[in-house]
Amino acid sequence: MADVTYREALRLALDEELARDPNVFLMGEEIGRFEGSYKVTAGLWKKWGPKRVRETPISEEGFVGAGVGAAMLGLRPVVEIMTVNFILVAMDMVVNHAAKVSQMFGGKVKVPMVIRTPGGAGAQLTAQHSQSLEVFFAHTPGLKVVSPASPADAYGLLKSAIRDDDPVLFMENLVLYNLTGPLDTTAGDGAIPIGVAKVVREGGDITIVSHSYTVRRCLTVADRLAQSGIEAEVIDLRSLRPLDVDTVIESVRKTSRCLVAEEGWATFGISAEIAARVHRACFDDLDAPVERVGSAEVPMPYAKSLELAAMPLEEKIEAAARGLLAECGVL
Amino acid sequence: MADVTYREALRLALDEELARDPNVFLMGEEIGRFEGSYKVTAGLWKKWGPKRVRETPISEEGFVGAGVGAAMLGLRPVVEIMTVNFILVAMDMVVNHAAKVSQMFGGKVKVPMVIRTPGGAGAQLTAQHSQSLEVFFAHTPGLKVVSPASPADAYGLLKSAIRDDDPVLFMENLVLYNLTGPLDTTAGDGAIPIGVAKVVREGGDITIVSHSYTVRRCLTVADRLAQSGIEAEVIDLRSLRPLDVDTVIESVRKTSRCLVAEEGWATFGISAEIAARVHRACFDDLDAPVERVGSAEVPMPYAKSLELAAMPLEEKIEAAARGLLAECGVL
Amino acid sequence: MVLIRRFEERTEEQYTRARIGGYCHLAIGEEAATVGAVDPLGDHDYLFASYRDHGTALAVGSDPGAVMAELFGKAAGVAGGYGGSMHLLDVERRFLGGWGIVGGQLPIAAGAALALDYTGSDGAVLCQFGDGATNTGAFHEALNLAAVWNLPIIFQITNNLYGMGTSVAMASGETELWKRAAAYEMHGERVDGNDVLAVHEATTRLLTMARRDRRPSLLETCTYRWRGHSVADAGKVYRSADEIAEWRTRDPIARFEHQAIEAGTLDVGDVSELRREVDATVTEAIKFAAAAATPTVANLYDNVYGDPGTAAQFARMDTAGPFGERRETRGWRT
Amino acid sequence: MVLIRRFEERTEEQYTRARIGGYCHLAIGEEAATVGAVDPLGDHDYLFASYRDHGTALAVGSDPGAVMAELFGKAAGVAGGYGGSMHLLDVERRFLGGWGIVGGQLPIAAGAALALDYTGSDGAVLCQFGDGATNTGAFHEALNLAAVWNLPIIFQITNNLYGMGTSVAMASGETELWKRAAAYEMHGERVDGNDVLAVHEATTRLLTMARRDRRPSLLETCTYRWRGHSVADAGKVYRSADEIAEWRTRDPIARFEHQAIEAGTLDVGDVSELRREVDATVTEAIKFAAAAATPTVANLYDNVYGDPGTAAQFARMDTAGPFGERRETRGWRT
Ligand SMILES: Cc1ncc(C[n+]2csc(CCOP(=O)(O)OP(=O)(O)O)c2C)c(N)n1
Ligand SMILES: Cc1ncc(C[n+]2csc(CCOP(=O)(O)OP(=O)(O)O)c2C)c(N)n1
Ligand SMILES: [Mg+2]
Ligand SMILES: [Mg+2]
Repeated sequence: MADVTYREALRLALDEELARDPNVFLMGEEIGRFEGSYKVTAGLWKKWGPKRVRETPISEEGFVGAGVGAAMLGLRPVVEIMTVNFILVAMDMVVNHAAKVSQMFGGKVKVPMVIRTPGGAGAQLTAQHSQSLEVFFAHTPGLKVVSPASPADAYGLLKSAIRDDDPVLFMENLVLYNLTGPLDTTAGDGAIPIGVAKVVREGGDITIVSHSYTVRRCLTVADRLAQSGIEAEVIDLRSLRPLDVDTVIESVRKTSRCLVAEEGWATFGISAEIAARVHRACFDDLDAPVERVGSAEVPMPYAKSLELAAMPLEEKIEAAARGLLAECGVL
Repeated sequence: MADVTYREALRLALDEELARDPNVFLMGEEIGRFEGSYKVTAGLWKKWGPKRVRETPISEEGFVGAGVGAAMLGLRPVVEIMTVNFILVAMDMVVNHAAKVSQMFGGKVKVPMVIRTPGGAGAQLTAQHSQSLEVFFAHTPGLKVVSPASPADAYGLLKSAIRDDDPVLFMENLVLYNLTGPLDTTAGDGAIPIGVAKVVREGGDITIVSHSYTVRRCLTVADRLAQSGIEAEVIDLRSLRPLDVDTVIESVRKTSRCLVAEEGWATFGISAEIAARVHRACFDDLDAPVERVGSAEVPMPYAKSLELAAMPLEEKIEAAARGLLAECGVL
Repeated sequence: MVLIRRFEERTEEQYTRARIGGYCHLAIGEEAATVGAVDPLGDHDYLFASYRDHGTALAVGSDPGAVMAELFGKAAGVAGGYGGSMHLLDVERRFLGGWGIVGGQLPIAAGAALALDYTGSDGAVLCQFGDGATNTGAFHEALNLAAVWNLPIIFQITNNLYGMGTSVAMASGETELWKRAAAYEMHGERVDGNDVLAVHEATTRLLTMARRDRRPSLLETCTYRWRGHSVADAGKVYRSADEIAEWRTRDPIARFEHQAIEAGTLDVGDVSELRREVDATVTEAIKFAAAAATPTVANLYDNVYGDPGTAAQFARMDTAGPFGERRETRGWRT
Repeated sequence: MVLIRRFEERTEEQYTRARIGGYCHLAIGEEAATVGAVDPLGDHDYLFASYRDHGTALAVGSDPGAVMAELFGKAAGVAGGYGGSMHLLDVERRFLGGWGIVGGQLPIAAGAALALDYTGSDGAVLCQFGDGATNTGAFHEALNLAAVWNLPIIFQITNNLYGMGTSVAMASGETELWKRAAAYEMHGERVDGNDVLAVHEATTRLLTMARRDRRPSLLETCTYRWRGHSVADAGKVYRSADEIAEWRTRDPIARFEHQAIEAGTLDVGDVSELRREVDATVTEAIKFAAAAATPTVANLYDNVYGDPGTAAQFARMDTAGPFGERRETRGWRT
């Protein structure tokens, strides 16, 4: 059970799926001789050659569409969009096409495609390069959306996504790539089912829900809360569509308090749906309203001071948790 | 105080703004000699000529971008996207560009642009032509989003949107165009401020919140509830970003019950944010959790029977309201 | 071609009788461009079209009854009543659909060609679209990808002079659309789209180029739509009565009949026999469609996803029911 | 050009010292293509660029101190520290920005040209972008719009042979990118982008064509970037050391010095004097940037909207504070 980086976990899953199924191939900008803009695909072009690891021009709409077409003929394209910001030029292919094919054609044809793409902020990449747009896809029937936060989940969910017969948005985060975690490749093939959240820390005082890199931040916050005698239960959603509401509800029924944190903008964001559902399902259980934390609702500014102020860092999440606990007379 | 259609109200506002400000011009597919795909711009090309009413090729990304550029130089383009479904090919221009310019360039330049576009279903237009994608824009800082439900609001909000110095998404609905309502053009110029919701029916038993065409459905539902002795307060949000939460909260504090209806998909939809905020602000006031109604979470099917079953028609909204009232022991 | 013409005429009539809903784009006048290009396709070739796809479906050999049933929104339709007029398909005949977003099918068709190349198939792809579609970014990206990847595909522009009410001259910097192939160092050519034999010849040749030489191409077939853009458009504001009349004299069907009778491959008797048969087929199709069952509401959530494991994946979202719809029983209050 | 070169070298150094963050794309080697095209712009002309925009800003005459301050993320920067390296601009000099989405600035620049046309201005637009951008849908749509609307604009491709690690040959069906103009019946031409005089001559001519004849054009300036794509890329995996060395021998600055000295418009003394001045200017700029104030966090929500009425519009959203942020006081419980 070695520790690997999130990046290595992804690469391993890609490599194994390329080996397992000849219909799997990768497609994207700079994923070949350049080894991937964030080096996720490093070595794979050399190993598998240009047919299995296809480098593309800067034509996201074109090659996401090509992914849909190839998938309709039974291949399993894994398309990399360099960062999620650029998926906006391919939005029509994702929302109007990939998501619609199966049903619009009466179930006669499928789109077994994965779109891998990292979002997130923190490296001063500014307004056009720092977004977290998961909610656009989580809102769209016909798509599935996953967002693993650990190397093991990245590995296992990527495998499931590739084997799934539907279009799966596989949302990564730039800051996750270098993070390490255990990966057990000895037990089974490690595939992790889509649609199941994970309790990554148990506790009885407050439920903290999040996904992707923000889970890590929440774990830090939980450690800090523990120093004040508060045990937080931290839930990693892992999938956003389908959304594992059950796991969240079960936890909130126990803790009576809920905080949802996300890196995107909270208004009309991921946390809105979670909050709405938790309130509904745990109406009689909640001690106080669900608390939400997201990025400041501004395009991401460049200056480091402003970027830090805009991001939902540990301090902000912790403050929100403490505020909520205080509200409930617990802290 | 004549009755006009929603379509006429829009046309009148466009005509008057074209007359008022030489920097205002219209741009879009088929808005000229074809008179608009839905005839909103009928007559304007003949009256104002091709410079003020500019017909475009099928290049949404191109001409939405051109709108941004023209606006940066001080013009006030009013861009028509034939239906909201096609805005997905221009998503990058809306979300990565229009929304970012002002802040990304340190406030040195503005984008006074309007994008008018109808959404909605009901005419068997199927998966790629029946969507309601307001939430994508309502989620995005840097954009403003309005969605009038009556001719007078269409008229007044379009004027405000055109005069606003920021990019405004002006969301219409195909079914609204033929609906009539009073329009008073004698008192002032009729501009209606962005960011203010409207109580379109007063009542003390339940608050029903919605926007665009769904408001009409909710009014019908309110009439039906009245026959059972229930007085519903119906709120037309009118703006989605900014969102007038205050008006909603004030009402729910009074009624203690809240139902949110929308034509889009509810999950991660408009109603999620409303529900989350109402629960938070009215935590001690609510008798039961906020109820939500949206379209079935499927791409819109063609067959009339399926389309009707998918849509959030009066029957569904009424059933949800009655269920909620029953839950509270009121019905 | 005769079948398409008749089918479309009766479709128009059925639409007026409100048995067909939604948008409905007829291909009357464009039969030769469709049939001439579809006919040469072989057993491994794939086909894509726009929303103006009734003719394409019939040309590829789909059952007229199942096509009409789709227009009627019936479960026996080619897409089970989910797709309607714009989204016909026939997977068995490798017709992968009518598509509704202008330009949208081009990258997808390129992807199909990529799959053929990937699997070592000797098939090719024919992708049909309109003149208006050549101004979309998707056109540019798809053609460029096909060029750099040497994909076996023919991009066929059915140039009917208008995209809705916008003429080619108003919409395209270069009005000889075939010339746009040069931007990708791709072969391009233009043929008379009302001459079914010319279209047939060109397509056959370009298919070989695609399959054998791995060279994509752009084929412009020049034709005209006799009707409006869709049945909702009279088609008369933006073009003159003279223009329409002039094009009607170039009727592709009359022309082919003339050619065939001249060549002795058909006689006048055959022609009227054919028309009778076609009439009967279309009447039969309408009868079939009218009698067929409507999809039941219980199937509303079908086919949104194709993976058999989907229901299990969504099981834990069920406080709000599968796919976010409310459960009948309100389980949240317990 | 000398200023750009020196500025970029020092920028690289400051980046390594972590005084600059984010992406940072240097224009070393491409100075002639930038300066030769920007220099002919007049008082009514507008300019757009990609994220590789430091050279463009300096070429248009922006204050090096304010540019460096932007890279340092300071309030005195040209975009107040909000934009950073990729989003420089100078409204007074009609430089409307560096843009970060490949191809994104093209339709926007076309819109600026439309505005010039609309207002009867005699100005034109110069829009710079890379070879990689020519494969985006935005390129196609922008050029076509410019063509059908006869807009006064020059689309300048700074062809440096690569988009990140992807060569033009891998990415573009037609590798002579200027030829893509033909798809819009637009004038296209290619010049040696390392010859500042040739670029200057061509741009001057095309500006006249734009302003007087209302004809847009596509100008390909062929050059090379000496550094990697950004400071994070060594730039050596996808191209050979020989290739880089070869292009270094074609240094645009050395070439111009040579030309000018030959022509007698400069002497060697002038050149070293200029270098000294430039060194001082850049050092001064760095000093200014280093000393300048950081934007205060209180300004985080500034400039998201430009309309003066915005705060009032958002007032009723305030249970969660302006723009959705939480208020310090939790007003919701009363
Ligand atoms: C991206 C997009 N924009 C606009 C539309 C609306 N629309 C449908 S058909 C059409 C005209 C298309 O013209 P053309 O490509 O020439 O095909 P034709 O209808 O003539 O067969 C338009 C603008 C659309 N479906 N998709
Ligand atoms: C739509 C989009 N896709 C991908 C990227 C990532 N990206 C940034 S620069 C670049 C290469 C651009 O190459 P080119 O246009 O030749 O400009 P150069 O960097 O050579 O100046 C890529 C792929 C992006 N910014 N936008
Ligand atoms: Mg056409
Ligand atoms: Mg380049």
